[in-house]
Amino acid sequence: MLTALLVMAGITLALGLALGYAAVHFHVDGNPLAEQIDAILPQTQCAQCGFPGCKPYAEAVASGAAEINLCTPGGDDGAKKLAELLGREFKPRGVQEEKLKTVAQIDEQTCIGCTLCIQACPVDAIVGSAKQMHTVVSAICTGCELCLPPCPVDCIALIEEPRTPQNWRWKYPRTGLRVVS
Amino acid sequence: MSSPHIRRENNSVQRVMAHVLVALVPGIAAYVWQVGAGILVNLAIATLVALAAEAAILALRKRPIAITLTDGSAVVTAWLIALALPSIVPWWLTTIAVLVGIVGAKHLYGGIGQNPFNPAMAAYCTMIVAYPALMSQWPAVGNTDFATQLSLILGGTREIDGLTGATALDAMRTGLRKHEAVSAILANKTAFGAFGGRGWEWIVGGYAVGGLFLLWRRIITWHQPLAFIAGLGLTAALFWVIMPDRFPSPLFHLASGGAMLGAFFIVTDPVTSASTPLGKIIFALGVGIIAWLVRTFGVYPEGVAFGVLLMNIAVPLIDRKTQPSVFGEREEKRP
Amino acid sequence: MSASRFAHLFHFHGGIKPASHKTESNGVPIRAVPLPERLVVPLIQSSRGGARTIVTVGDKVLKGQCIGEAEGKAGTAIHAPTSGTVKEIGRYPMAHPSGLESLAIVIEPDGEERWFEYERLDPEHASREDLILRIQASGIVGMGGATFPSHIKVDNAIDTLILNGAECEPWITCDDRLMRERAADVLTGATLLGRLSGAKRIVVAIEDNKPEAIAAMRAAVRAEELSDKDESEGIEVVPVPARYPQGGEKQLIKVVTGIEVAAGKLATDYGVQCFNVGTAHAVCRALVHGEAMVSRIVTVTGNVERPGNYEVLLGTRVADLLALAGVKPDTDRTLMGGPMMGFTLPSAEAPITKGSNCVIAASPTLFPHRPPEQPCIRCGSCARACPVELQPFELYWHSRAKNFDKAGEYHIFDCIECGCCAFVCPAHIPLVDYFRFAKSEMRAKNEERKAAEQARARFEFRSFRLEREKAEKAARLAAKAAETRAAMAAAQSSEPKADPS
Amino acid sequence: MSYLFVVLGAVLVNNVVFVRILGLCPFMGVSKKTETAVGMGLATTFVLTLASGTSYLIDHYLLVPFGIAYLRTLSFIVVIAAIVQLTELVIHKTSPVLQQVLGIYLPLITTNCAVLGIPLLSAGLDYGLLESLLFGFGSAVGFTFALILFAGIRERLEGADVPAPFRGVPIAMMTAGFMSLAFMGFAGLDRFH
Repeated sequence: MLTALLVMAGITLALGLALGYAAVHFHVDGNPLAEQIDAILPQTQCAQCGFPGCKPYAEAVASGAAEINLCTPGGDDGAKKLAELLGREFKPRGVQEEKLKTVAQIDEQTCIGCTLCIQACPVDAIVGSAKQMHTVVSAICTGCELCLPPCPVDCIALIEEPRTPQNWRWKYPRTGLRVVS
Repeated sequence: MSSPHIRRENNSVQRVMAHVLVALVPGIAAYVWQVGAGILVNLAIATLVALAAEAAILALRKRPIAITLTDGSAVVTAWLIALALPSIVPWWLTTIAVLVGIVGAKHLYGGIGQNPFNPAMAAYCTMIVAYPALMSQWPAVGNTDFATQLSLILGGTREIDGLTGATALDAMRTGLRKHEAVSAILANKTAFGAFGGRGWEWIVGGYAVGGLFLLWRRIITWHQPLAFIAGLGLTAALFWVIMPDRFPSPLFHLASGGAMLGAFFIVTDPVTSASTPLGKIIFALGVGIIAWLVRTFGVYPEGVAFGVLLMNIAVPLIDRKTQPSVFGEREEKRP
Repeated sequence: MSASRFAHLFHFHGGIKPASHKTESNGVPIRAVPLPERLVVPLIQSSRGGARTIVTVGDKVLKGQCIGEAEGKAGTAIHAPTSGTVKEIGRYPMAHPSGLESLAIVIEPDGEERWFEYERLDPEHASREDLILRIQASGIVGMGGATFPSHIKVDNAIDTLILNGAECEPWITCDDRLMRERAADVLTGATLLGRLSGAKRIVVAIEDNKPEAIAAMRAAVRAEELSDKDESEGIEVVPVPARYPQGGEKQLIKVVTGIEVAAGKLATDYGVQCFNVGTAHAVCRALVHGEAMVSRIVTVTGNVERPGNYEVLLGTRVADLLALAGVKPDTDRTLMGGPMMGFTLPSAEAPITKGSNCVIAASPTLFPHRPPEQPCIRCGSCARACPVELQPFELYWHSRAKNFDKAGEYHIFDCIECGCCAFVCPAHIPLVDYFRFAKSEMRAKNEERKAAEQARARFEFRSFRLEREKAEKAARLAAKAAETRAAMAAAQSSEPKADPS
Repeated sequence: MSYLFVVLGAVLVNNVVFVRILGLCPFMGVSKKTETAVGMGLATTFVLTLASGTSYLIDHYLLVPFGIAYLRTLSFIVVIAAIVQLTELVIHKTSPVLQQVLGIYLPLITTNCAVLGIPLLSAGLDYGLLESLLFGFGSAVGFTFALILFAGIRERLEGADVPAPFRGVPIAMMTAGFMSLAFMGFAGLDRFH
């Protein structure tokens, strides 16, 4: 009995010392996870998740401070990818229609040139200067809607991108069989 | 609706399956002639159970019943199961086997085209593991009349020593385990004919004829049958040449058990076999080699089914690793 | 003529042999179409860029007058198909499977058909640059259906020019008739294209099911030889076996030269280039006769009383064309292009454009509706038929499950959508539909990814800028504060000590 | 020759997953993608070989001489867990490449049942050091083999129209069952001499 105790104590002590030494000696910093999460996020910088942009949200998810299903533009698809990356359970975001891509458009008749929207835009997609009318560079606009609330005259509207043969998509074939996945 | 707006005429899954059924007829005819009409009863039971099970599942899953039921794939599976089992197994064994095949191996995976394992072989393996005794009682050729076979199928008592006979493979392996020489075994036993099992040679020949018909009609390609025969035959030949008294000849291997049924009807199943040309060859070669290994060293009497299931496991990997190069890729690879 | 250098043709994998149905429409000479009431000319008629309208409503225009200027280097010009008045510039349905509308110029003909006179170029002496510019200004694009701008294509140095007269799609016969009736013009166009791209030899490839066209082109080559032009030396007419998709660019190049053009590469990288016979004909009309592209030959066939080929002004409505050919009552849809790669026209109001080679009135008897799709049994027929040597059943499996990464691994973007796989599929799966779906989703995802990258970079830069501005501001404030403090300190120290005690 | 049979027997005939039914948690958990299956397989091979060797040494030089072989399970758990942790720390610091390949899997298998079971089995089989190592290595190769093949099937099943109640783990279990059935075909192959 005593031998057993001594042997086991010896083993555990030796291993404990080795582990303790290694933990101090081989310590590594840095968290590449946030970068991987950021790569999955859609980068609309819309802040609808409650964090001031995609990168901060990614960091919050990486540290475990945020749920993975808060990203609205990323939708269920994005949440699924995050779940896969993090090995967490996927939680659906609830019913939502797949939205067409929208861009902001400023009604140039109404705009008073207050520059409030310019300051709100997370991707600098609105150009103009004080007292001059502003305009949205639609190729850069992410449709995040952050410019809507600050506008004092409600001159900004989100419009759907027009369908052209270039961005028109073929439908999923409709057949008698059930859609999988 | 988009292009193409025209299709090859007279081309359907039904047609493919019908060809397979027709190709099985010579083998079945020889079976009836040599062994007895009991097989027909088993075929009928298997067919009915298969159709009923398939219809029930489709109804449960609210899928179109008519189009899937009439594609003939369930009937093909049912016939292959009936032909793989001894023709005097009781009706309930056939029923369970078909249910395992149709429900377990096929429909739980989503139905035709989506199952990774060959339903017929999955059913056969399950049965041989679950009911080894019943699965090794084969009707002695020329010794059982239809009435006896029918009573056995319907669950009659199996005090039937005189009625069942060892198959050629069984007789061979029993002899070999007693360290008898191959030539001595062949000379002594009544189970053997000219080169395979007595009487069974005709059935095996019937399967081969059906297989050639499928090849001619381009329902199957040469890759799998040839590779399977090569895998089984060459491995057998190698050992037979070295020690002809301890290992039976390749001809014996090819002409006995489920070799021919396997070569033309099982390893050629498009769904569960590899699909690239090279993949098909690797797949069938593997089945042939494993079949020989199991027959020679294993504890189960027949290895084709296990070979098929084992290679089924590897199919996704084989397919992935044997992708043929696409148009223009060859030029790229050239320095 | 010297012995053929093409005794040995090469072979491409797969392919199919559908019933050709050429005789319905290839027996009658090309017919003219009476002037329609109005012509709707879309501004975008090329695969690589559009045109900018340079007319306004009410303008009088002449036949062949430029009404849409080429936009950018890749754009191609648009011309008035006949003389008349510009009635409207508006959105009209286009000949596209989406049924979307696009900007088009509507012209009301005056019936005079007066040509606009361009300054003539002498193709023998004009400079190469001028000729290429004239091709662009004449609005010439590939007429086999792809509508790639010809002025870009011809501006490449090549060794072999293949004149594509294969016309492998069933039912279509416009190239067949064109070669039979206007072989000399086609040949002149081809030699011009050959000269512009520096080709040493020109191969006229025609499927062997068109013996009359082969004979006509051979006669034209002989005539050229008799006229003793040195260019005729490298021209040869080569019959190729009739097998769909023989006329696909990559397939034809393989068959004629043995070269496989790899994915992501261009034929010119291998010193080869394909031009459609219709394109060659248009080049001849433009450079030799000074006529911009205002019309094309269109096969009208299928379920009609008078199938055949028509010389159609661009902008003629498909409905007008069908009425002319006499549509039979049981027609239930209209196909544009051939039955293998064409699409169902969402509206017969759509106009004929430069790429419209064929209009087919389809009835359920001639073109039966597809039976319901059955599950794939992985039989591999599709892989055996695929001319690009893909594994369509794998592509289908992954496209159906929207597993796009896997579809990409199996080279879905190499698919040329020829339809061979769907043609042979025993389970009646609309494979090409699945591939088109997967491709357009993948393209959209790619665009999204690019946009996200851009947004990320801009957001990060903005954050950086804001930080910097904040820091600068703080620094400025600190500097200012320090300054004031220093000034105050200085003021204090410089102040004479009033009360030294 | 007998060494070869040890390895072959462990890989095919007594496959750790299909025949011994050990290590099912990683087998189910890390088999959704072939790439991760390969990584997991490599990590397991590494750990299992290491574990077999160390436990042999502990068993042979400590437990048996002191007559406390009944503490095998306990001491093996402790030793294996510690050694895996140690390796992980060292790899993390020294080799980014190995960390990329094995790093995330190592903690997962610290004491999975296969890693513990195989050394226990081999201690019961009276193997020598080399045989123990080979047995551990062979079992791990068998595990890797099973995992990769299984991942291949699961990847394909992603596109299958599996009935809703069977989607995911249930059908994976079914598949593992059929694979196990197939491996029964190898029964007896290691007994032939």
